[in-house]
Amino acid sequence: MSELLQFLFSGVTVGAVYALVALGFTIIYNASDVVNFAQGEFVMLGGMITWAAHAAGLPLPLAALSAIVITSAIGVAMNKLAIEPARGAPVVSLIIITIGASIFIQGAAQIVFDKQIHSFPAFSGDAPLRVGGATILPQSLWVLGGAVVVFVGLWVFFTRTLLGRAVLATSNNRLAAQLVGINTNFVMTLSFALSAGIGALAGALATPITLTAYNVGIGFALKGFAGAMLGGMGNPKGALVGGFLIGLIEALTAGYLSSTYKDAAAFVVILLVLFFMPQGLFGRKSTDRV
Amino acid sequence: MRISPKTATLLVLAVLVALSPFFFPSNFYYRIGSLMFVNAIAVIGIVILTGYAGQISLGHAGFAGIGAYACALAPVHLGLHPGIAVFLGAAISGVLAWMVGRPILRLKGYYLGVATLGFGILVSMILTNERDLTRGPDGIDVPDLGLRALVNGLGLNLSNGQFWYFFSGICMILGAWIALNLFNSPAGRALRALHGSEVAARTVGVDVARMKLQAFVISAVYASISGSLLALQNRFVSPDIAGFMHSIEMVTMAVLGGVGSVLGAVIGAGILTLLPQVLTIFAEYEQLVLGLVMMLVMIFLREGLLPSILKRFRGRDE
Amino acid sequence: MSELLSIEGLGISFGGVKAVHDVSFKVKPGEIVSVIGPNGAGKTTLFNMISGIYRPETGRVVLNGEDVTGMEPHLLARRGMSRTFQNLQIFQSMTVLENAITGYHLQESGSVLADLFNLPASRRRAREAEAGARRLLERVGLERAAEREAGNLSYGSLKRLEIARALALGPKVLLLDEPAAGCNAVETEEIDHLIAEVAASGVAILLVEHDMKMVMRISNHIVVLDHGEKIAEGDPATVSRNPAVIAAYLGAEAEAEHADG
Amino acid sequence: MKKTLSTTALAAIVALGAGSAALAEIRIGASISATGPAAFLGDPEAKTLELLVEELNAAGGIDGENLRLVMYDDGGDPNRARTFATRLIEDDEVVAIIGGTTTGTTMSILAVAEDAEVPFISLAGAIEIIDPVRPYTFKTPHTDRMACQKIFEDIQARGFTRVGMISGTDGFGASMQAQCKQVIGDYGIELVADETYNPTDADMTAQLTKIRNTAGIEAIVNPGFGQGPSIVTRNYKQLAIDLPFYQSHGVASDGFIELAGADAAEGIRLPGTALLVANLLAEDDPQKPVVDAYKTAYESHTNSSVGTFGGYAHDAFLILTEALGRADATDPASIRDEIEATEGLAGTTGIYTFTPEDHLGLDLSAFRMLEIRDGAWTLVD
Repeated sequence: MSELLQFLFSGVTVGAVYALVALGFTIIYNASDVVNFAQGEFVMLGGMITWAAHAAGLPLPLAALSAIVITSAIGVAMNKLAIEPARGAPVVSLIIITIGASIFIQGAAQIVFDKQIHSFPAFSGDAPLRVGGATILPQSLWVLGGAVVVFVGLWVFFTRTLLGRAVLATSNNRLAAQLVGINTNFVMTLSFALSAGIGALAGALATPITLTAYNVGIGFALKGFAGAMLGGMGNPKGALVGGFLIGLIEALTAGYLSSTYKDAAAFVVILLVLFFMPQGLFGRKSTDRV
Repeated sequence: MRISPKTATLLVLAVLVALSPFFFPSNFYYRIGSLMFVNAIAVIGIVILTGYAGQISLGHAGFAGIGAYACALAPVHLGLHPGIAVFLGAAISGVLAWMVGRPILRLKGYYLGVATLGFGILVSMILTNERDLTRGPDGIDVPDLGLRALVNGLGLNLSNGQFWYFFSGICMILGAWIALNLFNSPAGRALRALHGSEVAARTVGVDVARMKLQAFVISAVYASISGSLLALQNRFVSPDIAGFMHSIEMVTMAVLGGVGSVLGAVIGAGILTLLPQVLTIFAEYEQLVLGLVMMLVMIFLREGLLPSILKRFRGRDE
Repeated sequence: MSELLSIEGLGISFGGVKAVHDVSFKVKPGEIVSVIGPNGAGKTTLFNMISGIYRPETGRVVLNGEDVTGMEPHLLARRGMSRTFQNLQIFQSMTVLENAITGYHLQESGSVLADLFNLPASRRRAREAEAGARRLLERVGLERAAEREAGNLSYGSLKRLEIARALALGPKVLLLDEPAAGCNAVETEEIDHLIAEVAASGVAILLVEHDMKMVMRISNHIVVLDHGEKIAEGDPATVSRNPAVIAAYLGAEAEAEHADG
Repeated sequence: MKKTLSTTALAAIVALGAGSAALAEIRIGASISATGPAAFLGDPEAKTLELLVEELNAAGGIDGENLRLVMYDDGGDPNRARTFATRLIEDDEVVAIIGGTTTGTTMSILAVAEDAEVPFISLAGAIEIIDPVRPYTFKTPHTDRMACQKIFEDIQARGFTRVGMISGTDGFGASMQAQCKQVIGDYGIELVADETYNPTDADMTAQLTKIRNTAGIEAIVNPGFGQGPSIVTRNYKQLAIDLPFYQSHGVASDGFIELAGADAAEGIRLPGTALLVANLLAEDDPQKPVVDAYKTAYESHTNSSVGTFGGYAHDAFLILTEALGRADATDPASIRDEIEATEGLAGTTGIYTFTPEDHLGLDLSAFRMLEIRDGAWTLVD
């Protein structure tokens, strides 16, 4: 029993990170139909900048905050310089642009920072909490809390605020949104800032557990992408559930079946889900309009 | 007499393969040339899948991995000649593509992307983790194809690098010829039709599911053969060949050159093969510049290098 | 003569709203049947169900005595059903000629291997298809644009190209979704003649069109839809006098324009 | 069209050729995984080589000739490594190659170097590199097998017989896992749990829980490098596992203690080199001068702590430059002969003595069993 609980703790800890990355994917996808493969780099930047700022003497909360702000600015710059000029490009081109951005950010990070692995102290210490014979680190609760808060925040934003609805309207029909007076450029900028900020938050929260280095981004991007697709791209609820599901599948497979093939298990589940639900678990059904 | 675009493309490629060595400053360039051609073969497959049929794959390196490991494993375990192993690998890739493609090609856009990505990762995971068979992440030796000895027995005296340069070049021209045949054939037009409008293609009688599957299988065979040739040339292969970045590299090469064009594929493969060699002068800025190039080309030359350049020339004529 | 296409109680709803409800009618060979109705009446949805793009929730589509309800479009095409689209579905990056040739895909059930290696069988099929496609382009007056990239053509030409492509299948039933929309008077008249000519060759034609003059001129039979339901049916003269039809059209004008056609 | 192509090709060739102008100097080559999954190993190796070349040339070079290092980053991809090896030999015309951070890249370079008969000193672990012995290939790190032997020797001495392993699936971890499984029987030890993790994994508590719950388990070994072992170590503490815990030489640097946390790393043992315990070496230890010199130079130059892997590059460079100094000519064959004649050369890893039958030149004694106590490395015996 305590064994299962331990696996679940492991799963939700990792799943919460995936969920945060998946939520980042969702926001940008909603505003622009772009799947941003550089999303993982935002997580890396969140971790690396927090580390660097902390090492330079900033208190941890301030370091994390500065990481979020700087990464958001980088997100906005990426939108202005790489995504907006490529509007209307086919999906393959957009994939290559965002992967190019990802490689670029990695390249910059290894020069600005270094190629070593880094970490910083956990926010509330390292003493594990014991629950029913299993243990969980306080930092895991921070990550979990972060995922839930971001999700609730986004849900409120998208359903209760005018701006959030403007974002959704833009995703549904860009032209129509412009016609009713929504500044779609601003919506795009906002989405990239938000998404990069959430990525950086994930990095700042998770680094005491996962550690960070200039090249950890692509791993997060792939898992977060998988989580977002599993849940159904564009749906925050789907991103949350998809991210946690992948974390749990990995942990349970590692615990009960084979640690070697735990990543494989996650992808097999994705293939199966897409086979029966081509739009993911919570995705919108789309019909060909002719 | 007017030369058809097909003949023109094949001529350009033949001249490129035959004459480039005269400009090589050192034997190293045979290696670069043969890598370009081997990459171009995989990229021509992507042109068929993405350029003709409009389908995305982020996992084609998986098929390259299958082709490569077929050459490493079949001679040892099945006693097959490495040359036969190339065809075995292609057959396995083709059958696997057919099995995997049936369910996943119903998906569109990013969903197809993640499904193919998952497939590629599964293949690379198996190659990495089934140590008893594949010898794991550190890679495995590949036997000699033996063709060079045969060719040199005929009186030629090719170095290893030269042999692989010309052999890969010939294979690439063959691959280009097949892809160009397809382009103007009924099947090729059906593929391009479903790319243009899937719903219209269906109403003119194109069995969309079947045609997509055929394109997927054909492109998988291309990737597989490319992987086989790389493994045979290197006499060594590691699971990196099936990795995500290799899949991305293939797609980038295709889109960089111009995804609908076979000649574009060769140019894209050429540039992206050469680029890391040129970028070594930037040392630690290498990744930075690579990412920048990828973004700039996609933003400013949206249709890829070749179509953009051709358009500019044509624009001047009119 | 007996009917070629029979629509029996077709219905479908999207998100709980009935888009088309219980629509029935029949089309005979050589006959031109028009479906008219205000915007949002469900005409295109009806077409999409008949041509296999949507699967109807109720009712049947019977083609030449065979129940083809919900059959895949390419299989319908093989049974002689062909269509055009309201918002053009042209293969943009292909030439005009190539667009027309794709219609011949049916007659070319050769193997891909023959195509890959450019075997004589493949080349012969390609030649035949090209010759046929050129004849068709001539028939719709596009022979001189044959080598141009289809994306560069004018709207009216594209409409005609779509018809040529649909005809390349050698259809028994031809569904035309607003073939004259966006065309000028001259172009409309050309299309008009073309349709009449095709019908005269024994093809059953089902037409959705907003140009009422054209509809009245060429239709043998008219079906009127409003809010997804058939509200009237008959020859042009009868339908144009029907009070329900007049009310629907007047009412529709007062309403805001719907998106669906 | 053709014009564009040839112009592009020409431009590229010019750019490539720019680096290979002939000069009066000794040119050596390196292909290192300075980026990619093995960057954690390759980065210090690259920095070490750059640093040493600079130092050597400042001190007058070799017999008055300057040494030029042509170094490429293969990103850990064997295919790229092969290309760079070809370039180093055919285009840059180097007289010897150092490199191959990973076993995969090494095997690629090795084939090219042997074909061209250019001496090659590898920085990777696998025993296959030097067994069977190939004429032109040498290596400086201990083999994985030796690391396993050293660990199992210690476990045996402590009287344990049932051991669990948790290994990374990267080349380093997987290779060592396989080697350990081969030799474990020689020490009368039974492998009762065998789990793995991926190099990018963020949490290994599931695997560790499974291992901990294996009946009768007495010690745990973690072959791996990079962030994996640090996370395993943290998870180890989180789960309050109190079994003796062994890491591999893959994490032998101060950075590991920092990352895992001194608290969590307390009591961990691993086979390391003299480099980590420079301050504990006896004054008359033959390795002391070289270890001290390298440690001081590296740490002041890079502001980061030395590790075993940079040490491997240091030793390869040392062996090569010593051989260059002794050789009468700078043709590859005489250099190779001089490398093979290396005898009693103290490096940071151990004291190297090559023979025609042994191209590693180290024995088990070069490994020292270290234990982390109070956040610092100590010698076990």
